[in-house]
Amino acid sequence: MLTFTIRRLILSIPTLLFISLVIFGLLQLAPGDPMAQVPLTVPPEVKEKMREALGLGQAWYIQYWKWLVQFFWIEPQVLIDHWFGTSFAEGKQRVLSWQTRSPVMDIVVQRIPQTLWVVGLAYVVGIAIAIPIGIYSAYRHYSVFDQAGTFVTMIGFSIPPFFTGPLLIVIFSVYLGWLPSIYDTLHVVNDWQSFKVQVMQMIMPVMVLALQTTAQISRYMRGAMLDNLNQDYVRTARAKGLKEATVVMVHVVRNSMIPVVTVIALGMPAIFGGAIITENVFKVNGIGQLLLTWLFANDIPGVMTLTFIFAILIVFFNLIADILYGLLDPRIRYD
Amino acid sequence: DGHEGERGRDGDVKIIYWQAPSILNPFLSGGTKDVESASLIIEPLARYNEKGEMLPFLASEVPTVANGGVSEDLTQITWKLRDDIVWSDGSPFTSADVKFTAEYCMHPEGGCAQGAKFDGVTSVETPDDHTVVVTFNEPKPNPYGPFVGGESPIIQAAQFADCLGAKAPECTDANFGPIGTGPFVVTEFRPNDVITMAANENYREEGKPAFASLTFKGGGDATAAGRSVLETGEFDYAWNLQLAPDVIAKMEEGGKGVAIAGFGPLVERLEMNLTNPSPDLPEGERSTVAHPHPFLSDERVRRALSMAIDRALLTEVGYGKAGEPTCNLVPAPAIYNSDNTECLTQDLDGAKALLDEAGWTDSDGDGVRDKDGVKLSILYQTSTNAVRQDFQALIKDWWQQIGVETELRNLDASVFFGGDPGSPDTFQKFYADVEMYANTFNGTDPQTYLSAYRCGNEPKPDSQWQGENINRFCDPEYDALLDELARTGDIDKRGEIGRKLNDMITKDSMVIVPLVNRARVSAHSNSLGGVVLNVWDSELWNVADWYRKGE
Amino acid sequence: MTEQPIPASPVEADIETFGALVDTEPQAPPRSQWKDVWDQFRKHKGAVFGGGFLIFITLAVVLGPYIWTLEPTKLDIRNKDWRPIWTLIWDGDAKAGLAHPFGTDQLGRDILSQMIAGGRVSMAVGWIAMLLALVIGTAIGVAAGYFKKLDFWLMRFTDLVLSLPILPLVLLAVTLFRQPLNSFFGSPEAGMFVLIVGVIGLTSWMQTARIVRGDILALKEREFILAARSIGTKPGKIIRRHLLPNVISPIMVSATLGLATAIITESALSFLGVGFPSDFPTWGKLLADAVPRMQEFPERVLLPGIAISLTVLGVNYLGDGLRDALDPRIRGR
Amino acid sequence: MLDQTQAPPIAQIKGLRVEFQTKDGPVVGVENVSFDIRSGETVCVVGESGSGKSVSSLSLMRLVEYGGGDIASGELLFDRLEGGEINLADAEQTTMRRIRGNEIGMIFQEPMTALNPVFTVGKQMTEGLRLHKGMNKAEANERALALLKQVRIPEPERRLQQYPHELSGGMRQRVVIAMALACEPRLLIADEPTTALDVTIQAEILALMDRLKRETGTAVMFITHDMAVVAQMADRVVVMYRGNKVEEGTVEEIFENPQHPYTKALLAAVPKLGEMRGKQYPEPMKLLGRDQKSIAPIPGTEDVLLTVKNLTTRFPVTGGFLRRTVANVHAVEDVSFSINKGQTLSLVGESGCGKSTAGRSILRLVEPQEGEIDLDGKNIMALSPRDLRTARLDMQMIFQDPFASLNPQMQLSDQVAEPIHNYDTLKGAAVQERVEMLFDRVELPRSFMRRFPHELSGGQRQRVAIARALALNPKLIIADEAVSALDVSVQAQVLNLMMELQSEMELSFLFISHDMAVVERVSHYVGVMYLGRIVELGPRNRVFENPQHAYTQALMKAVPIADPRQRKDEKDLNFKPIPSPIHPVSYEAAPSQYKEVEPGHLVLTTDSGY
Ligand SMILES: Nc1ncnc2c1ncn2[C@@H]1O[C@H](COP(=O)(O)OP(=O)(O)OP(=O)(O)O)[C@@H](O)[C@H]1O
Ligand SMILES: Nc1ncnc2c1ncn2[C@@H]1O[C@H](COP(=O)(O)OP(=O)(O)OP(=O)(O)O)[C@@H](O)[C@H]1O
Ligand SMILES: [Mg+2]
Ligand SMILES: [Mg+2]
Repeated sequence: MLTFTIRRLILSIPTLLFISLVIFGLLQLAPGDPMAQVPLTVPPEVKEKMREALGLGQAWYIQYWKWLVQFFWIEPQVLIDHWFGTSFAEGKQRVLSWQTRSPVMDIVVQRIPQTLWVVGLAYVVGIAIAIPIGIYSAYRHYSVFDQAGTFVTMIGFSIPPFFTGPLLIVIFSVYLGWLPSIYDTLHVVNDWQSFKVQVMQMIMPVMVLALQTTAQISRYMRGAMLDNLNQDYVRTARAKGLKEATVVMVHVVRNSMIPVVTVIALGMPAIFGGAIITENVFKVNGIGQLLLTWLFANDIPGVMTLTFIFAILIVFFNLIADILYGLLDPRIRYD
Repeated sequence: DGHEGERGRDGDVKIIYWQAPSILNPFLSGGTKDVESASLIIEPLARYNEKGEMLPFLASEVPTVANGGVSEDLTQITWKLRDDIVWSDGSPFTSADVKFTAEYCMHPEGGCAQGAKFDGVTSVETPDDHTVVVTFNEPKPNPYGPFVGGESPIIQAAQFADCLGAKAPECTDANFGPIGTGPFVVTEFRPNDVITMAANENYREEGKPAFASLTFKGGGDATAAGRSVLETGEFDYAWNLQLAPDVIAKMEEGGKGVAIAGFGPLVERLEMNLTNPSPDLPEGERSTVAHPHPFLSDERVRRALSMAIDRALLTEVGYGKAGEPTCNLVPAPAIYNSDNTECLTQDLDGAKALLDEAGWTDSDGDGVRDKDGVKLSILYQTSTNAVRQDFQALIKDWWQQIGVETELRNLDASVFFGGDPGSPDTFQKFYADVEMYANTFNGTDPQTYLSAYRCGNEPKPDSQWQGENINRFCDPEYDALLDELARTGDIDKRGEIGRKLNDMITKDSMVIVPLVNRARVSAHSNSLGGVVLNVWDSELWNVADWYRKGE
Repeated sequence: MTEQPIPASPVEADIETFGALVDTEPQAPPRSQWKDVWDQFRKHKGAVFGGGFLIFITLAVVLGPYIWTLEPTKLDIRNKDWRPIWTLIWDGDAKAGLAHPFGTDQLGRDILSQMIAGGRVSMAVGWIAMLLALVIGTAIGVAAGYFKKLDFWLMRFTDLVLSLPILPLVLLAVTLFRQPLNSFFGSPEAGMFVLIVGVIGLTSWMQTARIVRGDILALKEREFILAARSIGTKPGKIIRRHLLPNVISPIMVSATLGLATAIITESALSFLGVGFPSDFPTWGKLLADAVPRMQEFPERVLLPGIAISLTVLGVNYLGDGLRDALDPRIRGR
Repeated sequence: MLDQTQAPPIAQIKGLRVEFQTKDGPVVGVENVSFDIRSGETVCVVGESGSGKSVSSLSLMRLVEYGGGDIASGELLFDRLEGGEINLADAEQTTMRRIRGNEIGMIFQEPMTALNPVFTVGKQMTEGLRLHKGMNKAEANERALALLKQVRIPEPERRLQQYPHELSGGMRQRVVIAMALACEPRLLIADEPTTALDVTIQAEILALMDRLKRETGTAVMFITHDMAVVAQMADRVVVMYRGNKVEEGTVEEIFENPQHPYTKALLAAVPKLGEMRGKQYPEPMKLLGRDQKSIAPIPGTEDVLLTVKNLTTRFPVTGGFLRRTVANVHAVEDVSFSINKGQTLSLVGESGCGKSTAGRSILRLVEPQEGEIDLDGKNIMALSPRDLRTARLDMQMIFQDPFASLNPQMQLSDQVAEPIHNYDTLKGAAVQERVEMLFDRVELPRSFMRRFPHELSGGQRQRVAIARALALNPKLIIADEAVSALDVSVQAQVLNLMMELQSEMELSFLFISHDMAVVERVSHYVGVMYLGRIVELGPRNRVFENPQHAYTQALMKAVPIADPRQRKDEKDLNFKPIPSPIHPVSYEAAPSQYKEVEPGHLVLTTDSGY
């Protein structure tokens, strides 16, 4: 297992390099201009000058190489400096966003807390709701509960967050006035009161996002449970005189979790990638909103870096999923 | 009503911009959101007020020819600075800072977004600590480019000393937290998210600002921003609510705030492509002057298209009180506004007659007029925006009624307004017959704005498709008149020439078909006092005067 | 199991002549496979509902324009903002009436005809894009799962596509293909349709591919695949006849989720200028456009919202039913 | 009959009727069954597949309900030690939970799937103990260890930490047995516990159960269709037929004086080791209740069809960073034999000794490392994939597990027709005719052609697999445990069919099996495999009558004899654990060298590890 992991990790380096090249090429080829948001009143010559100042005049391979060096060589040094107080990266050019003219990684780091809070929590909540639903729907296959669960989750899945978001805001913020419609990213939780405020402002975005997760995961869980409920070992467990709850919750669930856990792991990168629409609707301003802003601003270094981090996570969690699969299912061996 | 009092008495004020500021240095961005958020911190020597008049801010008075501040030949302007101003860090504000600002923006490698303001500046002298002399290379009837208005504030020399030219982007701390003379200082800046500010303890006016702190949130969309001020009351001020009037009206019913509108020279217009955008032409020749447009080059067709439009209805549907139908490209300031009202009444029959007269008839009975095998079929593009799409639908309907077929297309604003020469979908390339957008100019002088339509200024392959003469208009008479305007200093005379130029491209030739003069619509909560909406400068220009109304 | 004759008592003579070793023959004559499938399908209430609804909605959007002949793009600004007819029940003064049963929008376009026209496009885009994604996803999943040599590369390719930022990708696709497609198909709508369907299909197959691959990996080890090889079945046929029918279940789930995603994505694309022209209604766009006015005119969000949800739900149930009906192991029971 | 033993019955089944609600209406699983089980007694329940054996036992545990069944009528009286007799048929599930595993233990039919794959053996074994006996973890572990020792699992400490898949089939079966025994139930239900196992392990397990019965007085309900096992184990026998009990009696009565025709038919179908003694060629069995063609020996021919020389197949065990091969599973090691046209060579041996791999290597379904395979003059090893496909026209395989080797989603006629379509040997209507002919040939009703594999019984499925193998008129059929999963009656039928085909079509078989009696019946030649090598090879009568190799002798001894008067003693059984076939890459396997003890009878002299 260890060698499998190391092997995959090493193989993922060329993979990631290739992915970075493709992403870079795509961003270069895609139409769009970092000057798009500069007002029309600014004359073209000035825009041209601004573009040059961004380094847009250079050949693509030089730009790419610069980015590679900055991302793989300088940024890690900055991290080391940050941790150990050293000064390796002193004076070296970091990956700078075109839009904010500041290091991309600093902004990303700044965004991580709220993204994790909201999107991550939503994922957790979504899973926490989905799994019991999936288990019970499968256990009572074709019962009213199962049908209702299917109904609700499918509706939840087919209604886009750009509708559910504003809908919740209109209900809970405008009519009822219970919850804030705008997320305060500066809010610091340091006591019970502020924790309550934090919960209040997280409820709506978390729920909107959790709905989607719930819909998907509960389907998978239900399917996996159905596959396992009729297995022979379940009968063996019953024959031992185990309680029905133990039979289902221990024996069946444990087996059904194997595929579901990998699906969950594969969905993890999306947490770090943020949730573009929902973040925007609730002004959570996490990574998703950042990516959207940069995409519209054609901030190539920013988009490139974010997308690439995302790619790393995808490759990494793919590996995690495979490893988890191996860990959870003792039958699978990778070496 | 709480107007007077000590500094910081009113606690926190919350502003929401649905576009989030990404930097607080307007020289590096130029985006409205960045310029306006920065205007809370750094200030120019003079600003325009809500009427478009200039007010001295850091200068003690506005230099004019009359008071001797501007030289007779219009090539030099001398600013006298106030001597009671200190930066928020306590150090004195001097002419050196002003001179440095000019150097900063004029540095060839800096990519300064406000470079145009400094056009023609040959030198900036500082005879003493409180005097700045700016010299131009030619007579400038409007010498108020540098250091005037929100786009051209003064930055502190000490803070930015190491940030000249190519190094500009590396000064993240300075760009995110410039030291200024304005009413607020940055406490935390989170790019593309939120800015928190505190009252500037060293602000020159006693008792101002009334607010001890300011939260400047960005992100979301116009609907959400409007809602947070008008319906939930979470915020005090929301910027630029580009929403349909009925939507805003509904929000106002929430009773937490009001929407305010201010008119400037922002005109939503149709640009008629005078060149042929046909995809059958080889790349590099589409939409270039080499190929005149098959039917839009006919003035009667353009006029007929304009006559078919009911501008009043458009305004009602799209902007309500926040718009006025107009036939002019330059509807403000007042002296440049031509008394041109002919287009305001819709005349479908007249339009049909005109097309008949021009020989465009429906010869094959398919409901679309044609002539010599060419159909009156128009590709009409604009950026993606709910109101614009409503406009498209209405206009398409009218044009259909006069026998013109229309295909609509809407493009993402970042592509449409982005100048990527590789993209076929930019407004400059104009691979369409008609396009719709709005434009305006900074300050109160339309000279540069009108100069856009000079011969040769059209986007073309040689110029990497850069250029402002979007419709490829070319008239030597117009160019001559422009030259005359550049030489004229007298304000009334300028107004006259300006109106003539305006008429030449609108009423006379119909290459530009103005639709609506759009107001800037913002909203503030009922408890926020002192808001004066200003379309000539940063909306937040007088934030020092804002206060919390008593209950 | 089909009914088994159970002898009332094991009569000796019976055994003697019949022999204990002779198979019991089913009494009921075997039915045709498709009749079986149909019977099973009919018993699945959800499937019948789902299928019925889909047929209804398809008929409605296909035949609708002939029955409700109002043009969806016809503006009638004097009659804007009509409420749907049922508002009259509680509000006699409401602007509503039979002329526009679902009301009109802010430009006076009839919402019923917009729903019909929008449904046509949304259903077409949804189905075709979903099928495209399914075909690609299944093909890649099967290839990766079946051919060991391709596995690594195909899965890394999947990673790659997953990590590509969609927006620039879409914009690039528009730049490159809009014009050629328009001229190839002769009309901007057709070109756009192909472009949209292509873009959605090409960017949403990855999940399917991963799931199918996983299942194929497991199936491949089953003995009947080995058996198929031993009787000389070619790989292509093994995949078609032996592997694919056995991965129908995850494919059905992907199909349901894919349809919903495709309908919604189409509306998101129109914001980017990749969508249909603004006067070309689709459910997704009707929904998105109505969101800012959802307090005053909730019906404008609800109608397309319900239409999308019910369609997705219909497909989901239909998929459930089909899967059960197609699986002979379940069908027998 | 009932008053033969003094002990009171522990369980009494009275008029049991079990119905299953299906979409096609109710199906009766058990119609009317009554019998008793006494403590210290083994009751064997025999009967054809689908006769309701498993359903009766599941009813006793009240587990049928979970499979959709319903006890329609009848009583299931069970004598609880404390609390007297209760009727399980209407007991609460909570009461049942206390009885299950605690007072009644059950060993399920499929040992391979009866264990939860994701929990360790230890965890699964201790679960019941902790629940019923209130033991803590340590105590339960201790007890589990003792149990494993009792069932003679080597290295029991380690096994507790292992997962089920890490154990061999035989070990798994023993774990299941140990689990059933954990709480010392007073009634043990064993549902075909040894069907899937090879003779040596089977013998061990039977001995163990026998010992338990004797030592603890546990009552055993033993379900099987293997009459030899019955003969070895049973005190009393219950014969079931299509949901009914048709006969009941002591084991001697049943074997020596069967009353019911079905019982007679069943007994007739049992191949008995030694029956073929003195006969040179195999011949079909005499079956009751059918018109049979004359039973004639099948001599075959002396023309060589297949020659295999020095066949070696190894599976790499990869590891390390670069996935290099660090070791090899020596599944088949230097194996040589030949098969004549119209004759059968059988391969016998322990589970895991490489029989299947040898068969698959010949078809090149797994790639052999080296060796020569010559089929009717064609060098199979040298063929390109395309030619190999063509070559497979002449050789077909019947797989070990008939259910697994049929596609669950395809109609049977399509599956049988598939090879014909693959090679386009026939076109149009001829295909359908051929398929019909094949169905007739294997005596499946034509109405089954539209069915799906799960709608058939095991024997029927196996016949479909045979029909498929015959579809192309091959010259050689490799039958990998083709009859092991079938009940005797069907098995006999299938064997006869195969032999019939052989005599008619001059088919050659490579017959892989672990059932010595069957092998004796069908083969011309026999090869005994051990750890990848053929340790003994020769004409069938020579190998059976004069086994030379030590392993062959042990194997012969382990074969249960279908005669209750010839019971084996546990003491006779003495098996060595099989050494690992995994060797490092550097390992040089010695070539196989044989000594010819009799003409054509070879015995391995190389060290085979036994
Ligand atoms: N879950 C079920 N649903 C419907 N019918 C069933 C079910 N389980 C068993 N049956 C039917 O009940 C009858 C008896 O089955 P049972 O499993 O007891 O046979 P068996 O004697 O154990 O056979 P085998 O030797 O093959 O194990 C069969 O006809 C079978 O088809
Ligand atoms: N694909 C494979 N990869 C690795 N090892 C294998 C593979 N197939 C079989 N083996 C190993 O090869 C050896 C021989 O296996 P094989 O299946 O030929 O045994 P067998 O004699 O048919 O046993 P059984 O009677 O249980 O079917 C075993 O040790 C087995 O674990
Ligand atoms: Mg059974
Ligand atoms: Mg085998």
